[in-house]
Amino acid sequence: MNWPQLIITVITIGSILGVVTLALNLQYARGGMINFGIVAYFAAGAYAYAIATQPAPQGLDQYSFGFDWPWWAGFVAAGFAALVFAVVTGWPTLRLRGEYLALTTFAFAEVFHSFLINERRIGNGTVGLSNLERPVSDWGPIEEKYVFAAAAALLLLVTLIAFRRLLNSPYGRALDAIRDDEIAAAAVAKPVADMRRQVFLISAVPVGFAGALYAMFTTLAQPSLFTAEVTFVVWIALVLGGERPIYGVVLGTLGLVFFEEVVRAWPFETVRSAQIAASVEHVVTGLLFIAVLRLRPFDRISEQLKARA
Amino acid sequence: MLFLQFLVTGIVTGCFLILATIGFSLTRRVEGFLNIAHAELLGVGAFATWWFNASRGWHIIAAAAIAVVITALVGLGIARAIYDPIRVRGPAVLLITSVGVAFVIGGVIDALIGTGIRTLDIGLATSYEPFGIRITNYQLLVVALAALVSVSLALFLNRTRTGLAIRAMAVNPELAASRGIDVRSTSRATWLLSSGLAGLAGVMLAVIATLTTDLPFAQILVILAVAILAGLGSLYTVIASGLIIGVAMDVSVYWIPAGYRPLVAFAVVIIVLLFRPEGLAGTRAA
Amino acid sequence: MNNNSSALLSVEHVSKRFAGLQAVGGDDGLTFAVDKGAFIGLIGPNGAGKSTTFNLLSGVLATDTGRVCFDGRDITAAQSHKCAACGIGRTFQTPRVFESLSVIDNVLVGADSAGERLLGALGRSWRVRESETIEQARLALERVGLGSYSDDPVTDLSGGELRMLEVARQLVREPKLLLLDEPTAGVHPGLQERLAELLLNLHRSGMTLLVVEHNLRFLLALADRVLVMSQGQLLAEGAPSEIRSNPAVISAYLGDDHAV
Amino acid sequence: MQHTRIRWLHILAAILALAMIAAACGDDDDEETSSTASPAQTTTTQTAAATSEDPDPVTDSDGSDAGTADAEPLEAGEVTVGVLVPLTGELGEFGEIVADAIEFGVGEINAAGGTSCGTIRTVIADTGGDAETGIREATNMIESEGAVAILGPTSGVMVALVDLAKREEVVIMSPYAGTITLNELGGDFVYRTVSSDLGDGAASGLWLSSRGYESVAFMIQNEESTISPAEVARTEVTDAGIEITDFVVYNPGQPSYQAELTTVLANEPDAIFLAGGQESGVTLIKEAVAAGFDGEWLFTADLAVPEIFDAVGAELINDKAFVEFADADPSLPEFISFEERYEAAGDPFAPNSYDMVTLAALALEASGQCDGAGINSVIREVADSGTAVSTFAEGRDALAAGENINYEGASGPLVFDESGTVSGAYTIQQAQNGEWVNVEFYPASTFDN
Repeated sequence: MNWPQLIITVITIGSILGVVTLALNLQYARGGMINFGIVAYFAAGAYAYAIATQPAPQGLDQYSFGFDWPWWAGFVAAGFAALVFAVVTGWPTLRLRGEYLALTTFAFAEVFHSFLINERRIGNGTVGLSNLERPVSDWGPIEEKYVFAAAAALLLLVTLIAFRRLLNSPYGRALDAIRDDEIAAAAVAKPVADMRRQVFLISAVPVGFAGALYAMFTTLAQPSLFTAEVTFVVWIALVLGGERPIYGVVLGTLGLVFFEEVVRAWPFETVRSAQIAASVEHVVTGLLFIAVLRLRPFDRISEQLKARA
Repeated sequence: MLFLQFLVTGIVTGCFLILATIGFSLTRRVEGFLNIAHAELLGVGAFATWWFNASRGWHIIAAAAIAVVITALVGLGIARAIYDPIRVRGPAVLLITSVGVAFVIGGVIDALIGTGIRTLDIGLATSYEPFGIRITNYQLLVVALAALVSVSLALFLNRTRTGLAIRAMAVNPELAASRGIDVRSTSRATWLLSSGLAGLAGVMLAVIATLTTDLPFAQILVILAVAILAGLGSLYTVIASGLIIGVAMDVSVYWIPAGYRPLVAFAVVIIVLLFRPEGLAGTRAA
Repeated sequence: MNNNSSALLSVEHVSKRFAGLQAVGGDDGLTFAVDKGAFIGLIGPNGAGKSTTFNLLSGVLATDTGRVCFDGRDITAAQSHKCAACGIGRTFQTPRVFESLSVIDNVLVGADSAGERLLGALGRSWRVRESETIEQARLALERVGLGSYSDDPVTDLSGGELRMLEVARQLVREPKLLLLDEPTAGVHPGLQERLAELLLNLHRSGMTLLVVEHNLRFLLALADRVLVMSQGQLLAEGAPSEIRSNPAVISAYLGDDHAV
Repeated sequence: MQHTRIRWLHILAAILALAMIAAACGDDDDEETSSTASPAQTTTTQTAAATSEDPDPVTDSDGSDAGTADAEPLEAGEVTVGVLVPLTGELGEFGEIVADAIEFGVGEINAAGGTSCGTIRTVIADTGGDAETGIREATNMIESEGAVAILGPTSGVMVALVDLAKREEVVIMSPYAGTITLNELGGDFVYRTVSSDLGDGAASGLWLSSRGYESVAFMIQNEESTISPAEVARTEVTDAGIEITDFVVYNPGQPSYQAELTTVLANEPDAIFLAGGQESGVTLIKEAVAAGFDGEWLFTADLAVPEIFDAVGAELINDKAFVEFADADPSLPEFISFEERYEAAGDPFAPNSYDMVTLAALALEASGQCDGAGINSVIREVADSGTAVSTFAEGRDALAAGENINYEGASGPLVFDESGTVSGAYTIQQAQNGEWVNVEFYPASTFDN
């Protein structure tokens, strides 16, 4: 097993997904909002990046818009697109609570996904937009994969710092108050609806950035990359890590991606073994979820960390 | 006329959705969480039917009956072994666990069945055209089963001791327990019932569709749509929302490309939820 | 605005129905006024509509008809947090606290900090005044007798202490009008004494108080005016001594109650 | 707040430490493997050196020496090739056919003594048809297993891998990814031994136009690999003056397709062009026939398997159904010979898969460089210049004799165009007595405009 490569992949993918998990954590553990359509904001970021940096359509392309902007403009556009999508979906849904909010956001994500598949003028339909621009191709002696891992880790770090700072401030305290008891929070002049909306919107922005990074990493924006499965994975990471502690969330995500990679790192040399492995992988992954959710190892680690600090 | 044909097709689709969702909704009401693995239970029912019918050569009715029983027992076993011990951890953990369970069932089915398509050893559907509207015997069977299941479930829940206990559990588990309802046996009845219903939906899936190991889980999105639309309401709202989504999806094909069917299903969900945030059941708390 | 200059709060023809049942306001709605600096008791039998009235005044519920003016502004349609921002503070019949926060943090939520705005929170400037705010919060806790619990989790407090905590959470915001919903229920006698003293102090310092209370001995000793509600309507109004002897009140309320 | 800061620093330190460990290990790894077939930057310089020293590597009969020198990394003198196919999911059966044919090809190559880079070792992974899994598995194959080529991805995955292939200088090849997106992206490190969907669609269009239908309905699964050929066929059919009654794009995975069929059947077309997978295809056919449709059918490659007769019921489609797919010319001597050696030669894309791995091995041999860049530099020449060969052993011997070679594959002559695509031949088969029988063959030349 090639450990350095494995760690690089875990850092890259784990950090990108970690940003999404952090945003989900902010919405859920602090804002009290269950968002089951988080993948749509991720997809919005990736597609915005793709459309912004893509050259104008030509030849066999079916998409209608390509602005050929530089990568950084695409990156900014991704955050903006996720924000806009959050405004559009948040405006009608945020007055809903709990499960109903969860299911409406899920429905929005499905609508968006179906739209991307069928409206071929946006992103070429099922085949998606490919060969997307990567920031710089020549990093001198540093291999590009390290640059990506570092960029992903940096995005995670910046998101973590920003969210931490926000949550350790009176703003975070007020959020906790709103989540605990909306009526009592309103009785001390906390603008409940406004603050919930703010949390919903600001947490969407890093998800958009993560989407852009993911698009750069895979050089692809394709509907099949952004299915409800991504939402499930991120939620699993969140629950694995324990909902409340912010490091647990990151740990849970990295742990999940690590597991996926370890399972995949095993080389199979015959068709039969690869076939068996494919079904066994599902079974093992499922059993592991069940076991981890029952035993909560990540939760305990982060509790211990907390107790020691 | 074409429109009527779409409408009838939509009703059949809706009836299948009712069969597929009714057990899911029951679990959700009584056990309080979304059991994503329900879709894979459809697979257990479907492939059990296929195995007994196509591989062992049993008559379809015998195969279907045993498949329903097997699925009910598998569902109960999973609930006892996996869901019960973590019930106290809340619906989110249960939901994610059920995704894990879905992976396990899916993986096992994959390993046992393999890729490729499977069909039952039954004849081709026979078409009837009353009033110029085409409908097949299998479609009629789906409608009849949906009606039968709905009526008998309604009678069961309203008239029998166990049924009333299930309803009491759904409304208020603590109260139910304090009033002397045997929670454990009621929960067992619920799991047997909801899983058995998944098995029955699986049988119908095997009858009308072409089976692949991916097909059962592909139904989870529509099942969710129907369940969301129904909200936490009674049996009747599940019936209503199954029909609404079925008809909306199929009739939409009259105007917009068929590729948009899932979009239509979820658009209906969004619109209804915006006006009735608690779903069709819609008793809003003050 | 036709409110007279000394009235801080004026309630005019307000009514509220729940599922067709009249909760507050009879044929003509509920009408009363609270003068600036007054200490008013609001009493009445269970189901008289006292708590509903509080919910209407603090914006938790929307009125069906009528008008509410506070401090020269029409707040009839204002949402709960707007009412609070105007200067109406309140406690709840069953205490509502923020369970995941510590005792002191519960009080701190009551204070308006610059760090509660999104951009403010990301900056550092809010930290400057934070220690001052914390000091105020400690003071408020001292005043309600919870000074020694400030760093405990709120779940360690008793029901009566939670009521006191709610009061402290409002004190730190220095509301112009404080609505207290049964402040002595479940509060042990020692704390009750302390509460009485506190209310008198607040009254003396010029805060306007409107208190719903079932413990009439406690309330009638403190309030300078009493409103009596029954079946959503105002039954009587007057000084505590008048109320004690009002036959209508006695029959509607005191008659079937073993208080006084 | 003091506490949180300290905790915060801990985490920061931990992440930095992790990153440093990773970077350190990475460096070690580079040192270890840089002298090897790893596609890392060091190897690139070697490549450059090699090309400048040997302007014509194909004629370099000394290749074997260079190869053994290069092949130190893999202990037993092996060179690794990744096989990245769907083994689960809708295309699982095709993935299996491809993987089996590659295995057969590798067996032949290794039995002939392997390449000068060593014997070929395959690592196989399942993509399930999913692009993200594809990218991660491919990265693993390249970085951890040192794969020099990745064979067998489906259209969606192939498109996702284009950038990775060029960046890591690893050749990716597919025997069945027809997507027209690759018509623009392919050509450098990206090749396929099947023609593009343009040809596929053209063949379908040609067949539909030649049958004398007055009206045809299109039912297309909502996937790139089915929509793009269908669009081409639509143009072809429209140009022939045939009425297209419906063009339905449907989602697979449904229990029933009655809604999609409603207007199609109401318009009573002479034929239905069904470009869909097996699951949706079988259900659709049954539902249409049950509803009284008795016109003709044209299916696409997914249904070109014998299982269809069992699943649908042979009597429903006998004589009425046709299937169109990219296929080898059965009269080619290379195909006949392949058929004699490999029992499953008739499976769809089996010859293309065999050709793919044989070509990759020949290119390895010819370039004398045991890496993806080497394959990329010579693969076009190997396919089309000099002595005609049809197996690895023949090719290797010709190369050893200093000749240029022209690999004539079991699936056809294999000449890569600018986009790394071959022009291919297509077969139309008819359902007769429960099996598929050839009725028409469109050689590659049919589509050369």
